[in-house]
Order: sequence, then C-alpha cells, then structure tokens
Amino acid sequence: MNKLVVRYFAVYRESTGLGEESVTSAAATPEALFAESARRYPGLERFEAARVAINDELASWDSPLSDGDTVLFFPPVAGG
Amino acid sequence: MNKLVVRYFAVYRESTGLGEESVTSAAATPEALFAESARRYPGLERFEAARVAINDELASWDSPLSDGDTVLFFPPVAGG
Amino acid sequence: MFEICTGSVDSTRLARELADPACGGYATFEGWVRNHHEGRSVSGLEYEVYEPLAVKEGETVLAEALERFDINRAACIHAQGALDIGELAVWVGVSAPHRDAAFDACRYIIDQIKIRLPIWKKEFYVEGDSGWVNCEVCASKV
Amino acid sequence: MFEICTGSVDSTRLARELADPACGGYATFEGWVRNHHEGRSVSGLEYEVYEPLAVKEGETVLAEALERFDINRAACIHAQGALDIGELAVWVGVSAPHRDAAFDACRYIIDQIKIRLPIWKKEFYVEGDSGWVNCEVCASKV
Repeated sequence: MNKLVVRYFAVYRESTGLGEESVTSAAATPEALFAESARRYPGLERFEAARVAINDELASWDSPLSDGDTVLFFPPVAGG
Repeated sequence: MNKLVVRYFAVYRESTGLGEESVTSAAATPEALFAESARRYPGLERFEAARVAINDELASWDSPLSDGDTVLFFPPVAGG
Repeated sequence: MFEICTGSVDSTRLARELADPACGGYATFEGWVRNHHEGRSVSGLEYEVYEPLAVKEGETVLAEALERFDINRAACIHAQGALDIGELAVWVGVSAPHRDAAFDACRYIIDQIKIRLPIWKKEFYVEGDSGWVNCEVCASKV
Repeated sequence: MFEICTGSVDSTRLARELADPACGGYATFEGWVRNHHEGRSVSGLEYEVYEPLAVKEGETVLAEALERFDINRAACIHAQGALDIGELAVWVGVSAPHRDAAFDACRYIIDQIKIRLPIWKKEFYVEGDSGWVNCEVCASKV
C-alpha cells in the first residue's frame, strides 16, 4: 500500500468536489488509481484525452506508483 | 504626335536624372515610349518585372496612348 | 520566455524583448475571448492553469520552435482566471530574419500551446450556465 | 484600412480598429528594417512610394483578403521615407473568428503587398554605398 496525494483539475475537481485528497492505495498505476477514484466519485469520467502527471512530470497511465507520490489527473485541456 | 507627361520612379528616376518630363512622341504604346526614353537615357533598363501605369491606372505595355496621358514607369517593386 | 499571468494578457514587456536588429520579420498571434462558441452566446471565460507544468511545457514548446524554425526569438503569455469578452487570453510573438519562419513558428507555438499545456477553459453562457470546453464535445471516453 | 505613413509605422490606432467581440483570433505581421541582406551589412533603408496607386492597390489587397478568407477585419500600414535598423516598415493585422483564417489572410496580405504595390526599397550599406532591392538581383531584362 502506498500513501499518495491525488489532485483533480477543472471538471475533475468539480466531479469529485475536491481539488486534492490523501489516499492509501494498492493501485500500482495511475490507471488503477483513477479507477479507484471513479468508484468513489461516479461523475469522474476517464476521457481518452485525459492526462496524468506524477510529481509534476507528465507520465503514462501505466507508470509505476511509489509511496509518497503526488498524482495529478488532468481532464482534456483547452488552452488558448 | 501625343503630348505626354512621363514619370520615372526609384532606379528609373536615378537612371534618367529626373522624376518627370514632358515629351511629344509618336509612340503608340508604353513599350515604344520606354524604348524612346531608353535611347535618350542609356542607363534605363527594361526589366522584365517593370510595370507601367497610365493616368494612375496600372496598364499593359501595349495599351494605347492618348494625347495628354501621364505615363508612369515603375521598376521592379520591393515593398515590405 | 513563457509566462502565465492573472487576467487579461499585457504583452508589452515581452514583445519588447523580441526586438532584434538581425530580424526582418515579426509575427504575432493573439487569442481573444470571443462572444460565441459552437452556436452559443458566451458572456465570459475562466481559465484554470496548473502553473508548474504549464510553464515547463510552455518553455518546451518555445524551445522546440527555436530548434525547428529559423527564428531568433519567441515568447508566449497565457492568462489564468476570469476574462471578459474581447480580453486577451493568449499572446505569441516570434522574430526571425525572414517572414516564412516567423509565421510558421508562431503557428506551431499556438497550436501546441492549445493542445499540450495543462490549461482548462470554462465558458459562461449568456443563459447563465457554463461548461468546460472539450469535455463533452471533443473528448471521448476510453 | 490601408495607409502610407512617413517614417516608422505606428500601428496603435489601426490595431484598435480591428477589435471585434465576434473574433477569437488576431494575427499580425511586422516587417522590421534588418541589419543585413544577402550577405551585406545594412545601415538603413529608404522607401519610395507612389502613394496614389499604392493606396489603391493596398485597399484592393485587403478587399481580396476579406473576400477569400473567413475574417472580419484587416488593416495594413506601410512606411515611406528613411528608416533606421529595427524600425517598423510595414504592419499587417487581421482579426477573425478562428485562427486558421487569421494566419492565412495575414500571410496573403503581406505577400501581395510586397509584390504588387508601387513601393521601392533602397538599402544603404555600412560601406557607404547603396542599392535598389530587386533591380539587379531578382529582375531580368526583357
């Protein structure tokens, strides 16, 4: 089990009702971690264009998670 | 014979040493009129990209000339 | 030279830094808050920006442009927070010896900024509701 | 909205007239006096403009851009007379609902301005001599 900080942005922040939470999770990847969050927050949708970052570095959905990581879930972006 | 005003721009002004002259000419077209000028001013070159205007309208080199016309000889342009 | 600012962008300072006596071409792009989007009347926008990664990725985009195109300088500012109609949301400027590269690089930068930076746009409609751009429309679920 | 000005271009007033709440994209191009051209060091430029036809043809180019591209407003100012290195010789601005058309129209306008308007550029080189751009280099005799 890893202790993780999970942060939600934009529509994900609104879907979860929070910007950040601390979780203890057995999820080995961001993909699995997101699925856990989506069970807690039914409005959270795994858009294809969603991205994930670990400790302020863009990561892939199957990157390994380590104890103490901060995981950022980004819904599809729309800059400009 | 037509009485014409002929104006020279940029390098043509420098080649002829004048910006404008009044001529009486039998030239039927700007092409013929330019050839007459080039005989008087040997430095005047008929660049392929040169253009001509008659009375402030762009014209072709074989447009007809009329008495009283002002003929403008434009060397190749370089705006911007 | 990538910056995030709060509220409408002021490009004056960064634009000045693009001046270069070796450059003959300078292209800019500005994104303005438009009063309509996909058939709906928009009353304003709010940009949410995750600044640490937006700045990092924005600098990467500018570095790529400097690498790919024959340009001398490039800069970009993106707004965060609430913006009214007509306000400046993003500004890109590029100076180059010749205009081809200035145009191409400016276009590259704004295109990449729009798709790669962690920035989200919420539109407020004149009817009073709001929506996150791209969420329902452009994005499909996995 | 095509103008000829004497000395370095000031685009402030015309740029303001391009603001449009229905537009989300605004592209500009500026031509600066560059300190080099085809391997030679340039100390300054002088533009000769035949204003009556330059204005007429400039307005035609802007009208063509408004016709061909999905843009709302377009403007251009070109300098005449002497300019120093770094000074602004030509400015083009285009506002449009979307950025594609803003970029394309801006590019179209500057390209056409450079080849169609009766404007001539004399370069002054640091060695003290000068030359008309395009005369010996780009133009062949009939």
